[in-house]
Amino acid sequence: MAETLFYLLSIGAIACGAGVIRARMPLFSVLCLLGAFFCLSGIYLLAGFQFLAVTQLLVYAGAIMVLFLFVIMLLNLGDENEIARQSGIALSGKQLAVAGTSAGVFALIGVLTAGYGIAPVETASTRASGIDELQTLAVELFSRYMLPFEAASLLLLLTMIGVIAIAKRQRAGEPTHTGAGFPWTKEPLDEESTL
Amino acid sequence: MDTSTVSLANELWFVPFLPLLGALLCGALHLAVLRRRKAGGAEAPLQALAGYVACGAIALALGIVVSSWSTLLGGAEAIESGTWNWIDAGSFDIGLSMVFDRLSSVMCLVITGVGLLIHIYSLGYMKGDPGFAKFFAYLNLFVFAMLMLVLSSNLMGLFVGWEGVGLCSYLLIGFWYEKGWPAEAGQKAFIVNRIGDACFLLGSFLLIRLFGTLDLSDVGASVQAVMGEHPGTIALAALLLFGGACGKSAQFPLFTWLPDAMAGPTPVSALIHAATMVTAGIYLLLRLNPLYAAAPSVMLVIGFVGALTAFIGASTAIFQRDIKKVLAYSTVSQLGYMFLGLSTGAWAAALFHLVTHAFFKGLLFLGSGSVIHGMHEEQDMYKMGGLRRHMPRTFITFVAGSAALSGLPLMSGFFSKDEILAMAFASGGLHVALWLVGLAAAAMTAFYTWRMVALTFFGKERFDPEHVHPHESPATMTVPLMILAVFAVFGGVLNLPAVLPGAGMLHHWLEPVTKLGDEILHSTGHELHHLSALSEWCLLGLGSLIALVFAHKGFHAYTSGTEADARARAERPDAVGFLEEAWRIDSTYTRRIVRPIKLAAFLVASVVDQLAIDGAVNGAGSFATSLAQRLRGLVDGSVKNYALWMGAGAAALALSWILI
Amino acid sequence: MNVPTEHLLALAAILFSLGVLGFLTRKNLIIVLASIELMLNAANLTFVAGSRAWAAEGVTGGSPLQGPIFSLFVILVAAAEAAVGLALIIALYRLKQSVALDSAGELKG
Amino acid sequence: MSQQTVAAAFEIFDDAASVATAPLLTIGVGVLLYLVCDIVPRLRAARGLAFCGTILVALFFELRILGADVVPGLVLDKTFHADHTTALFGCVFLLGTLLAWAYSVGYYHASKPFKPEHDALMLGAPAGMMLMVGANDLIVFFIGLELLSLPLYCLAAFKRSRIESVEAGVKYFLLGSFASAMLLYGSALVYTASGTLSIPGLLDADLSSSTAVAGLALIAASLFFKVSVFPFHMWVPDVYQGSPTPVTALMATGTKAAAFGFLVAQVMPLLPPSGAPIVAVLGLVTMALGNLGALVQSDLKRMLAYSGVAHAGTLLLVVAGGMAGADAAGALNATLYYMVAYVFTATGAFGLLALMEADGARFTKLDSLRGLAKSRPGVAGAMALFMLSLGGIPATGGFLGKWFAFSVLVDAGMIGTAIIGALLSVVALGYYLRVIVVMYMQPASDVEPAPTTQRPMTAGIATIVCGVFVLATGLLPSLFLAPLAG
Repeated sequence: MAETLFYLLSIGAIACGAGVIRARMPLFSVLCLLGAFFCLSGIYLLAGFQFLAVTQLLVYAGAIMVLFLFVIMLLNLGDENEIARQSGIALSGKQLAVAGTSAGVFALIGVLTAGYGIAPVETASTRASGIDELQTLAVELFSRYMLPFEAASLLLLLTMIGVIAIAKRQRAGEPTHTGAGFPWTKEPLDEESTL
Repeated sequence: MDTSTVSLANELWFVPFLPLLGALLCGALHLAVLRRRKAGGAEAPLQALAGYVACGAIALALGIVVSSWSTLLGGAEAIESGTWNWIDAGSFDIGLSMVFDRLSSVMCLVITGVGLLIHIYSLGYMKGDPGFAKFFAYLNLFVFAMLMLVLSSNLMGLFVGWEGVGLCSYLLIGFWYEKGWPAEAGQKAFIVNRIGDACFLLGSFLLIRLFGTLDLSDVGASVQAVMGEHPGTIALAALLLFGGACGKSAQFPLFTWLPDAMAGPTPVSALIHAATMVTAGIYLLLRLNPLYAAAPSVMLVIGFVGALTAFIGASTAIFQRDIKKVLAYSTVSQLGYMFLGLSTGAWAAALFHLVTHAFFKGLLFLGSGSVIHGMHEEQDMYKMGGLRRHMPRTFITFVAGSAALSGLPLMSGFFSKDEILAMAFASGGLHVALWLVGLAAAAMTAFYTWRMVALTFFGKERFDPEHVHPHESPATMTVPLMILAVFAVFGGVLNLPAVLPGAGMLHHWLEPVTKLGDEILHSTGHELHHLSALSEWCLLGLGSLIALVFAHKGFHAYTSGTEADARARAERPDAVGFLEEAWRIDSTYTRRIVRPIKLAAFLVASVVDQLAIDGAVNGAGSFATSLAQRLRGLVDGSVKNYALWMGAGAAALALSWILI
Repeated sequence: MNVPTEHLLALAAILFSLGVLGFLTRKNLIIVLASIELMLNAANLTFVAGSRAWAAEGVTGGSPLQGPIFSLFVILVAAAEAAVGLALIIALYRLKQSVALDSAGELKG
Repeated sequence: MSQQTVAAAFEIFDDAASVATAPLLTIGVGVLLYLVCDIVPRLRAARGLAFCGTILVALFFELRILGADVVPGLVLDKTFHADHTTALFGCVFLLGTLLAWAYSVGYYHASKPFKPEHDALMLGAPAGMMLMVGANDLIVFFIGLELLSLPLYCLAAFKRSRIESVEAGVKYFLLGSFASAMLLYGSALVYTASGTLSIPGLLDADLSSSTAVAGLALIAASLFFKVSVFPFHMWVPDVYQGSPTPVTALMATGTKAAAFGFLVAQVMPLLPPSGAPIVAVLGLVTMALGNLGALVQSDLKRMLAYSGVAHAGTLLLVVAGGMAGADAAGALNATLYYMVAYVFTATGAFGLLALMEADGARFTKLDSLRGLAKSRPGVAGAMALFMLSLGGIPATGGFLGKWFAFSVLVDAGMIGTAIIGALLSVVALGYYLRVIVVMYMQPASDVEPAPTTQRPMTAGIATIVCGVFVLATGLLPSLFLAPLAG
């Protein structure tokens, strides 16, 4: 039963993954990504990683996806003309061949791992409560991995600051330089900020 | 080193650092000059002050050198200053001290002595130049670097000086950068030198690997211990270091920069490109004589390179029109002699020639500077002639220098060159062939030297008397000429041949330094052979004969003017052209090396283009630039392309590591 | 679940190469960003597979937990990366009115 | 259970751990303090003080480790380590950040309202770098890397009204995320093969299976991206040119040093020795591409970017030497020394460009330096010094760095590689000298008036500090090497 479910979820994940990279519209691509997240979450659950599965759903589906969708809406990327301009593949035949080969090699590396010979796992499912029990995870996070854990909080703080600084709406009067080439050769210098 | 014969003297640090201090002061004065010029004030007093500071610094350094030298005369083998622990990396330490031994004392005397004369000369020569103070700052900086080079107790400190003199040479060659080409000549000199320097560095790494130290005396002392085990590594290290020497001392195939270096002011040519910097390679080989003694095959290579360079240089000088070019190629040729001498194990003979060459070539360059000065910056000998009447003091001293260079009997150059040739002859085997080459070069030397004298000072006045009024130079310039002339004439007494009374002074003086090298040569059966008195007399006679005959030929053919050249050009245009362009080695580099590389680069680049890059990029200019221009296509601004390279690169890296 | 580790790894490899392919070929920045998320998820799946295998091998101690912990950190960083990426996309859109990748191609040579 | 957890946490965070992580904690607290200063209107004047104070306190803690006889070593259950090497790296990161910040004062015009955010992001960067070089666990390294990279992506795009800057940010972000994904996948493969993520554990594990080798290759590839080695270097010129110049200074020096630190200290011993020739070839190709690329640039920032690529190639040769069997400690010391010299040289060079941009000459073309020696002899002199150091002239740090690097190669017996590498570095001098020629030997350009406006004092001090360190690394190497030898 569980095995069948795993293979079904695998097929679903691969299909969704293909959808992500084949989609014409960004919106569709992001929805496919969501599907892939769900499938993977199911696989984590099957493999005995309950907490990870929940986090995957909460953070990815709950937070990251919303962010994506928000930006798509904000920039109005559903517009038909926009899609025509921005979708598609901007590569020549040679470049496509290189891209395909590289991706193929990465897949090959994964397949190579199939031959490395860890025995089929039969005992894992016997661990009733799963491998990533919340309590053991917490102990580990707050002892052995306290440093990256704390650093991660700093990381989130800095990211927040940075994102705000970059994405904040431009103030009226703030000069914009969109021209081709090097604008400073054509335009006068930036004046002092007109905050 | 045996402590009983070494005395400690921290004042040795002052020898290089006084010129450095002078350089800093002159630099500050230059800035002051610039400021005053902007303000419109009088700058001449500041400029003059810079000149005196520079000369004073060198004079003080000379004073210390002479007093230290007197200690050596008293019987000490070497004086060493306290050690500065420069690099302390646990397993690998480098402590730097100044060592004033038999070899470096001679070098220091030449550098500070000839250097002081050239500084004084420059006071007159550079008078009125807006960069007067800057010039002296560079000149002092050069002397600092050169003294570091010869006084350092280890190879690392030597290398600091080595690069320092290169840098100063670059700055001074490009001193008159407003003209455009001096800046380029400076760059060429620097970059060709850097090729040699890369070899030098690698050679020194090999020494670290062999001996675990770069201390020069330790290296020398431990050669004997390892020469049986790693003959290949020793030979490779010696060869790489010789590559460095080739760059600095302008030997084939890296000599092409020296003639171009004549773009600098003439005192620079005299000091750097004749008397001191270019001899750094000789000094290096002398200093490491045990290493070279242990690598006989490399010694032979050195002999070939030296003889070949001597021949190419001398033959090229024959048809030059530019008086400084004649001297430049002559310098290349004379340096070749020194290397030939080293290759026979005649250490003292090479040093002897180095010293006499510093006297007479310094003199000749300064003399030519005086001529150029008097002729309103004219360097073409075809537009001179008959100058002996206009500048008698320059004329007399120039003739003295020429006599020494061409090896007329009893002049300093006669003894030093003959000793090298005699040693080559005595070594037998392949060296006899090299001896013949050297003899031919000596004949050509006599020829072109006296051609130069005849064209410059004799015959009709070929300049336009309306516009050019030749005049004798001021005393600041002629007095150094006279002093140098005395040395050029009588310098031979330093190391007379064995058949004369008072012979081999320099040879005995140098013995403590070359002892190890001689021992190794002895143990490998390559020791110096001694000539019988009869054959020595014969060789001396042969040398005099050749010098006299060819000097006469050269002088006679050109006293009447430039017709001899015109005739030669008409009869053998190809041969003359070939010689004029220094055997076309420079252009061969362009044709044989640069162009095929360009072609290969083009092919490679177009293949790369086919693989991943759209649009060819226009490539032009020199090889590197055109290749670089093509490679610019790699970075075409498209993230996709960068990502493709990354993805493919990572995949290829993973695959290759798995498969290996 | 009684699935060999190899199958988990193979699934991860396929997802990773799909992500690489999307990243290398697509023009739309949003889709490129989505491809990156796909790659990160492939890495997570590999961690899970490894962790499960080592737990089954009877390896005790923290080692089988390192995989899922790394995965948690990856999810965290993925969220931060997505935020930064989307902010940059907004900034680019402001200047170029486009989210096509080739609208960023002024600097080259 | 919760008590047990707390006990475990206290047990693991012992005295050694507190000493080792003190600089990191200082930075964390400092960032918060800085933000508080920014929010409270009364404290705004103290923002600069908060920035410098944080760096200096962290520097004090690093120096304490550097000066101590007994170093903390491996702490926090072997996930992090602190010794003299990491402490020296830490000092360099902190000083480099401080210098970059000093040059950023007065640099921003249009984006000035966001300067506090800029400073906060910059202040966090050294924490990421220190985590990277001290990491003994791939998780710690990854978080450190991201802690450094994510703020830098934002900083690169910080002049958000200029397309060049945003483009730099987008490019850096996309390729950086790609590299992160490779790092993660690589780590996952290594973990699958060996069952551990800790470096000491990996050193004991058998890493010969193809899974492990592929994973290590991907980790190496992502590090090669960070240090900008062929074929992962192409973003460098674009991003360096487009980013705000003080950010470029930080990016060019700190990121590279941190990534090399981890690569040489932790990853290099894991890499398969048979891969050494490939790495050596990559290094040589990188040197060639970097030097040739720099040769034809007319933009100084771009030229310095390519020169940075060439320097990375030289250091990659050290990695190859280490893989081929050179003494690992020697390779690490060589890397460290090279990087110390490079950080101060390149920060100074980029900083001077930032200074001149801030002065009003808003471009970094080579021609805009013409006649600089006459108009601003101090700036020209400092720039000439930095160029000579980058070119590896003795008496500067650049020379000794090269010296140590090539001696590692010879030590590994890779003499052919060393010869080619040394010859390639000859080419480099061509373009460094060109800068000096332009400044000293060409008349001032008549198009652009000589920059004259405000000169922030901080920039002057920063330049002097850089210059002093460049000379100190060249003349007094023992100062830096002595703590490492013990």
